[in-house]
Amino acid sequence: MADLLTFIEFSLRGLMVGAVYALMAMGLSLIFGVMRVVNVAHGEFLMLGGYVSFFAWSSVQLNPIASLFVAMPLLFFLGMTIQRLFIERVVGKPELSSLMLCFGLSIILLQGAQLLFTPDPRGFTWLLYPVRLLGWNFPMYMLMIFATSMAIAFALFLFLKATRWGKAIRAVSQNYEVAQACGIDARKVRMLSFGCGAAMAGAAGAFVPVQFSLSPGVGHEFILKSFAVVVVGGLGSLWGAFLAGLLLGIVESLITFYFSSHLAQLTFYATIIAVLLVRPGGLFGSAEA
Amino acid sequence: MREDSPSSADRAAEARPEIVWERVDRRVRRALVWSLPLILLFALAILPYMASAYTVTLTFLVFFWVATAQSWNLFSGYTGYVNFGYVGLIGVGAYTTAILIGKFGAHWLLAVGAAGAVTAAFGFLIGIPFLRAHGIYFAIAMLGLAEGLRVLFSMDLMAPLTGGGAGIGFISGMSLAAKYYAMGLVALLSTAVVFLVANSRFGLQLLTIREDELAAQVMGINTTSKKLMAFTLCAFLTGLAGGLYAAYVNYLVPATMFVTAYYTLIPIVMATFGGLGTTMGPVVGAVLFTIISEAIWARFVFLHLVIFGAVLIIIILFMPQGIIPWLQDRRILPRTRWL
Amino acid sequence: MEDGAILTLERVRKDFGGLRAVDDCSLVVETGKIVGLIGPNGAGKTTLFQLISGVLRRDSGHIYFHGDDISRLRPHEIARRGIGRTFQITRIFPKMTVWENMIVASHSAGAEERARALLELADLLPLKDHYAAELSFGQQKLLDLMRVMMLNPELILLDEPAAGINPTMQNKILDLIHQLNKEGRTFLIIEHDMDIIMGHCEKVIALNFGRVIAEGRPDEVRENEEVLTAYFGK
Amino acid sequence: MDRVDFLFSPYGSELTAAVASVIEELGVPTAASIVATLAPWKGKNAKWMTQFSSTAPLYLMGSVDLAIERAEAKNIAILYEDTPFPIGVADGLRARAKERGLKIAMDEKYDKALTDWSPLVSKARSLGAEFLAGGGYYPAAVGITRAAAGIGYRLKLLALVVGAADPKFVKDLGILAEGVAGSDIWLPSVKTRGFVVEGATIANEDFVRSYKEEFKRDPEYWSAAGYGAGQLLAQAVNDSLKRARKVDRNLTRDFLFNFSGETIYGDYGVVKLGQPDAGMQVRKQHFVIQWQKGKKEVVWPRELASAEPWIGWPR
Repeated sequence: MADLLTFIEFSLRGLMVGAVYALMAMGLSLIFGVMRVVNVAHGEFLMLGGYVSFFAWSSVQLNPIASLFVAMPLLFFLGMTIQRLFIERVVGKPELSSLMLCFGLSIILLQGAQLLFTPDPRGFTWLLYPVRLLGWNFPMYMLMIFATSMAIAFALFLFLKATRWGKAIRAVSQNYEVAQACGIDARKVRMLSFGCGAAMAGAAGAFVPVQFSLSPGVGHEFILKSFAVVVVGGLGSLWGAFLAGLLLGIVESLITFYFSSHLAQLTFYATIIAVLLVRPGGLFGSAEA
Repeated sequence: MREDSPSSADRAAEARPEIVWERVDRRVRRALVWSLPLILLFALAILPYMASAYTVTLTFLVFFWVATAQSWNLFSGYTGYVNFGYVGLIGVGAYTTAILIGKFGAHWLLAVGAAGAVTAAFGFLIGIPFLRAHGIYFAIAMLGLAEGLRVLFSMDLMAPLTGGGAGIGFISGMSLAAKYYAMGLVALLSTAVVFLVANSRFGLQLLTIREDELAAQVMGINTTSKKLMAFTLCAFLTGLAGGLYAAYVNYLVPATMFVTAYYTLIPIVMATFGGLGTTMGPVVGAVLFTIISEAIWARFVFLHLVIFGAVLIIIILFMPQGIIPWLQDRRILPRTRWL
Repeated sequence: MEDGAILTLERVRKDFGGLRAVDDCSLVVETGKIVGLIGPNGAGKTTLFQLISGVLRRDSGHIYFHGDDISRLRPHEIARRGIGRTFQITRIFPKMTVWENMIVASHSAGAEERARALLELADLLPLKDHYAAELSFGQQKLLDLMRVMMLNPELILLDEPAAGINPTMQNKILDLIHQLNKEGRTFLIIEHDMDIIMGHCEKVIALNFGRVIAEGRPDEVRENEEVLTAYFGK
Repeated sequence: MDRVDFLFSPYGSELTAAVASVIEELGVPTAASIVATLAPWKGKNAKWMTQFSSTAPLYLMGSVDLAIERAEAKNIAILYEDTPFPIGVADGLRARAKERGLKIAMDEKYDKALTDWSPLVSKARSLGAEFLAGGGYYPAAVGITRAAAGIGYRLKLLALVVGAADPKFVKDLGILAEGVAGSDIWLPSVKTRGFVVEGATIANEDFVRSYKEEFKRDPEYWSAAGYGAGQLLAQAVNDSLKRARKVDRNLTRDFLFNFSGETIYGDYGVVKLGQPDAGMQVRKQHFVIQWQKGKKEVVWPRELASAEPWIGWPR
């Protein structure tokens, strides 16, 4: 019985960490779905979101949820600008171009952050006290982050489902030619979705200095985990990324607890490899979706 | 719908301007083609006797980057499959050397040779499943592989061999000159292999994979086996280079040996800058880049990698083909696979 | 299996998710003929080509080439057995020269003479050192056709060989097809242009919803009730 | 590197390990100022490079004594990052715990890519650990402290390298940092004498004073280590000048390997030339610090302590 309780406790804990993975991976998947670009620089968007949140806290004591209203728009516009200036030029080109372009962007953002923000790790403490929930202690900030992440994820689903632009994004990602024939400005849609994707990463990043530790290189670990998430969820599938993010959060937490953190990390990478070998299109979605 | 004019073929043939290189007198060209490499080789051969240890070490590193850029090019430049896990191959080679010398007291020649063989075998075994994944999926899988290797090499499971997270140190027993010549030979070998491949049917078959893999298949080309051959060859050369690099580092830690942003980035930038799918491009890229970054490194240590990233973006956006094909397109150099 | 059949399909089926693209399709292509494959958009013509050339795997049924079941072979194996194909959208190797495009498609001795002869035939020899990307659209189609010939195929599948090019180039391609047919090669051609079908094919197979709805001489098929319905509705 | 007569201060374990071979090959006398790993020396027969700083195993050893003698902890959970320096720290903890008969409840390393420490900290709690020690670099110190607070873990002592000694630690964690122990190799307040140069001793307080005048802030340990290594090398050069009237590489090197004494940074003394572990630091000591009311106090060893240790975390 105690074993089962522990199992549930760590599943819940993992679920909460997984919410951040889900946010980030959804952004990655959205970008891929619309323009077939794997944004290798996605981790750096997360990192930038983290610094926005950190500086908002250290300068004016803005809490991370409030700073989302700064981080998300900022990342949204940054994403749109980067899309317009760089990514747009390689849409439809061989994937070598977009992969290497994003790799270059990632290095510049990472090294630029080293110069601007120094490599020092940063963080701040917010709502760090245990709350009893269902008989277990959870840190308050974790509950808040989880709730906020869920709200953002569902807001994105709602946006895609119910608004005109959301529908346009879905149309372009489903069939680019048909969408264009229907009078949708695919270029604007690409800009918009890259912006949204970056904003999602920024939102996930806003929690990093509270939950983890923030440094310019933090994106690397998250991008690798996000790849595992989107591969399991099916590149391009938002629901897939959402569910797979939560799932992998749980798996990571359980393996870390029962076995070792090495094995947990290895699981992420092994998952990428295993899924690609069994189903090159991911578990839930297909490469076309 | 595009329209054809019947004479477009003739027109195109007429409109072809002369290639600058071919304007040079034939005898002069031949003399240059033969003498330049010989002079260069001679200069490099006597370098350890003439130059300072700093210059020799720097040239050793140029050799390492030539070898790695060339090996990356051999697979990714020709087939278009982006190998983002390249550092994994360097790591396997480096660790093989370190383990053989550090744990079994092997001679460095044996250890480096074994690094090539082990990495080739590793590349072959990994290639069978990994090369099933296409395009972006391959790139992602390789990125996962490199990171997975980092974790695997630090796990207790492997610790008796790799020393785990604490790393493995050893004394290679090589003098600086020995390292220099050995790496020089590996760089030369890599370039020679790419040269031979580029001028062979095998090279053309690899190019068809980059151009249009499906079309290549219906043209009767077994793209899977060609990719696997190229990948194994790339792994072999990388293993040799990585093995010798280990002798230079003398101490390997998974956390610093498997740094994607460094060991994968730099060969990619160098090869892309010089020209993917060319023979001389990676050499030109590696030499230029080491000189430039050494000049910059001295002044702006932190800008070093930023510049690598920026150059990568600039190449992709404005000169996606790289220097050598760019010169070829402008009819300055002849369009031959030799270059 | 009939005598003289180079290609036989037996109840071949292919589903995409819930959509049945090819539905228990059976047909025969006789050796030495030029056979036209017609049908409205989405009838499954191109999918059929994908299945025959091994680019896609059929879900059930059999494909025989010279009596051997080839439905489990991979594309390059099928190509080497003697089935060449082109794609609807020309797929040449753009950053390789015309000459390299030709040479790389050959797997036997004498490639160079063969390439030279074929390029001569298509008036492409002066362009042999150009990148394929530098060719005009029509020239690329010619190159595509000539490149297939480097395989020395007995059966050639052409997906709309005359689409999108001017009449001069069209005639050139059709002449080439006849010339190659005289050498004993069999053609299976997807084509929308009825005039071309009527004028150049000895046999026509009409598909709709992944099934053969009519086959026979061109004029017979043209008058066929089901074919008319498929094209024009009722 | 050819025109260099001697080197000091490569920073970080891996970097040092990487340049060690070059140094040995070129024969440049070097005092590696901040390297806590043993790898560049252990069994390497080093001939040119000595370790100026102390070694990783010494970092938290004192905290084991503190936990036993003052906190009366019955067991220890060792949790550390799987990279050379933290592994060394854990080796020291493990060895001292065994030596003093402290039960090891958990002994686990984690991957450097770990982002959430709570599963591991929870595991330590479920195993009933009263003293949690280890860590890695700064993120780990913060992460472990946060994870422990997040689950409401009560400990007799929490001792972490190296982040817990960083002044940012108390800024980032505030009240949670109170009572967290760490390890420090040097503080401005330490009363070391340094060398006698030209008849006058440049002691630690002199260094601290001139540093403050120059930079308007307290020096950090790495500045002191750099300065101390500089003192040592200066003395080595003086020694060479005195003996041979020129700067001689061999004489300078011999001094580095043979000298045993004090710099402003503290004791210095290495394994003698010719032995397998030559150049490895053997004299430098570490002490346990603890955050008390926002200030870093030395709490162990007793004779150097600036305050009484606080027992129990969180406060």
